[in-house]
Amino acid sequence: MIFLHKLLNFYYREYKLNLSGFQDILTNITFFFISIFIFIFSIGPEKETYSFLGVGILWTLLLLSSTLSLRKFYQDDFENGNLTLLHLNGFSFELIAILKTFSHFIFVQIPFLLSIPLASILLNVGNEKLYRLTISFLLGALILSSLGSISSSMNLLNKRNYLLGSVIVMIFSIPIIIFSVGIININENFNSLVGILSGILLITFAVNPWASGACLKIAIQNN
Amino acid sequence: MRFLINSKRFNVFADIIFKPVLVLSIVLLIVGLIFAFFLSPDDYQQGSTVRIMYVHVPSAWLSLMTYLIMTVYSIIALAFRMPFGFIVNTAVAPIGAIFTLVCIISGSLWGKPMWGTWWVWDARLTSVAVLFIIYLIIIFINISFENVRVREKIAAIFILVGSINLPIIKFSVDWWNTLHQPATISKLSKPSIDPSMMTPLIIMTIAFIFIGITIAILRIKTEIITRENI
Amino acid sequence: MSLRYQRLLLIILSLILIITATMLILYNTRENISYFYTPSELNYSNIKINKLIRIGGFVEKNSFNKVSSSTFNFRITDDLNSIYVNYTGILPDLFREGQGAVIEGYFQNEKVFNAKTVFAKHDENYMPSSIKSKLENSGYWNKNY
Amino acid sequence: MLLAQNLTLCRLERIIFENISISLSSGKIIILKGKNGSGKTTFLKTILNLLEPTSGTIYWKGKLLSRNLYDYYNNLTYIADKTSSIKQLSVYENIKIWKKIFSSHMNYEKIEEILSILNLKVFLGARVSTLSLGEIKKLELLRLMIENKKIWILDEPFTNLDMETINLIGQTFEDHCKNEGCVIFSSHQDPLIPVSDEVNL
Repeated sequence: MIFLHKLLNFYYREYKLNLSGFQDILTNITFFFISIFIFIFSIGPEKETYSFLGVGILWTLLLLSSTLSLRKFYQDDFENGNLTLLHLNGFSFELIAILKTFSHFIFVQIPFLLSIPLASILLNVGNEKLYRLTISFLLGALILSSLGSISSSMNLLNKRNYLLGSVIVMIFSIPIIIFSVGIININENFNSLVGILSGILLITFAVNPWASGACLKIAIQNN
Repeated sequence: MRFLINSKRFNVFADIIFKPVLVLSIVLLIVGLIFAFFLSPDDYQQGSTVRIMYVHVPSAWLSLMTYLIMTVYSIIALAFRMPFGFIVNTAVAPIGAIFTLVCIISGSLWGKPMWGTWWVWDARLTSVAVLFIIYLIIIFINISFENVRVREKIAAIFILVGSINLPIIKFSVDWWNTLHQPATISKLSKPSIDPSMMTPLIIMTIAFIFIGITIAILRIKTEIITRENI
Repeated sequence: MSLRYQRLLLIILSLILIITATMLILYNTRENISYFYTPSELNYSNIKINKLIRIGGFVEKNSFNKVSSSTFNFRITDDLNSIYVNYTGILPDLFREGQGAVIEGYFQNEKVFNAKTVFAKHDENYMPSSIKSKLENSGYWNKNY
Repeated sequence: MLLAQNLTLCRLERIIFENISISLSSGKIIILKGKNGSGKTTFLKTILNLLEPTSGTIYWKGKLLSRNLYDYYNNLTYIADKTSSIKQLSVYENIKIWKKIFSSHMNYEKIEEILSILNLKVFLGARVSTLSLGEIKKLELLRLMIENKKIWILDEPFTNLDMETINLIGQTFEDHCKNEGCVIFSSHQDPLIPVSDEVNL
């Protein structure tokens, strides 16, 4: 019970942190929308093109803008020593990774999820596709959060080449893109593609705490 | 077999075998190329173009093998704290990247006349492209961290995470419909290649392995020396 | 909950997750990442007109017609069903009757497929052309050599 | 309670510290002395089990530290040389967060009392980023009271602090020791507070 209480209090802290940094998330969403405008202006306002391309564009931009928020993932807490503090408070590094992943999902990805309907109106994505897009993004966002956790924990001590984190996320997100966009565009069999996506999700969930936990440990040891 | 996990013993062993390996790799490469270009017959379908296979297939195998070696060494290095594993990983990653690149380039040279296209995004080709980028990222990790002890561990963890790609590459042609043909040589069945074409393929593969070992020995030795001087 | 207990729990959880995930993926990927559809698969699902798809199969024996120097039509088959294909352009070297091919294009209507690109698909068998002619002469030639 | 024997730590073939033994039992205050870069922080991290010593063993309550880590962590407060307060939040919010994540039962009257002793009460609603370095450090030291654990491990607690506060903290250390607590802290200069043991690095 005490432990459960501890977990809840961890999320209280995350909530306070993200609330104070909410302008970052808003900037992120603004970036997302501005990129949509740029797409529309550069390709031309033809509606038919977007009903064909829209889902792909949406996914690419979601991926790109969510990699922008990766720097927030562990870096702040690492630099002011809060990760060490949490560990000394009885959280294993693996547990910290899991908690942080869900916190990133709740406080960064969910706002994105809420902005999808508006974005899909702008890009003329139909209602039926919107439903599928939302489900696939819900799963995909969880995967992206896990990947983000892995890559940003790898990058904690990387002072020179921060873009590497985004590259790592993007290379591993290729299967998600294949399946998520596949869900909407190519295949009729929605259920089995959701099955594959959730399979990938479970694998990243299983890998994430170990990989991120090890990286966090290395970072804290060598800081 | 201690030389496989201990840098001092490796140095001793490498000094002994380096020259024979070098000579052997050059000889095998020459013999293999002679076989591939002059002695092996034309394919019944592909004619002379099939000779690209003698470069393409060995480099593809070696790109996978290199990654497999790196995975094994990452596990050894992380679990049993053997720094030699990190040295091997750092040294071998560019070799794997080069083999993958050779595989991709020779593959597209083969694909253009046979399939009618340089490149398609089917499961096999995509996963090999991903493998190449993974190799690049490993190299990037190895050059962009300041602390050696950090970057080698991070690279090892990344290698382990990236090893998910290996079975995908291997089995993509069996699991899914691809433009790429299924594996010619597999353990379970008799190889569907004629002995006269199998011989140069095997010679070329062994030659590639020896070339890889030669470069690896050189790179590992330099890596050991660099680390001693930090 | 002690640190060791946390880890133990996590190990068990990860194993369960990985097993479930492999089952989910293996169960679902059987037909989903296909680069192409076979003619039979297309007959079962409804054919979408004016949608870019790829069809893979063999070029049916005695179906190849050369309409002009760069316009061809042929049928693509998987021994059960076949589809009529129109193509304008250059054919790859390996393209011939009985040979595997993947074509990319649109359905003009339910029966006619307009190919935009034709890829030849070769199989995993390699053998010298001299041996092949010998085998054919002696009647031992079959595809599954 | 905490017993470290012959701790040695090497990094990149360089010896950071060698053969250091400490024994920390209730009522003791240990000061780690050493110049800049002599490995004080590294030593504290080793004691916290964040780093593994190259040789030597640490025991907690008679058991190996790594076997008894959770209990150990439940009994210690670590104040790093960095400040862990969140800059963009107010002092009050920071205190609230600490109270929550450390499951502290300390009531707010008591906290306000301590804050007024530390001259921090006026800043309760202010953002941490507007505070001076010394004030941030004092706020950080407030965590000692909030966490209310037995062992206090402090890394350079007296930087940026005035004499008055240092004496106040020395007083707090003594009070803590009377309540069967113990303190280990590092300092590069002599803080002029009573200590029971001295370790030179």
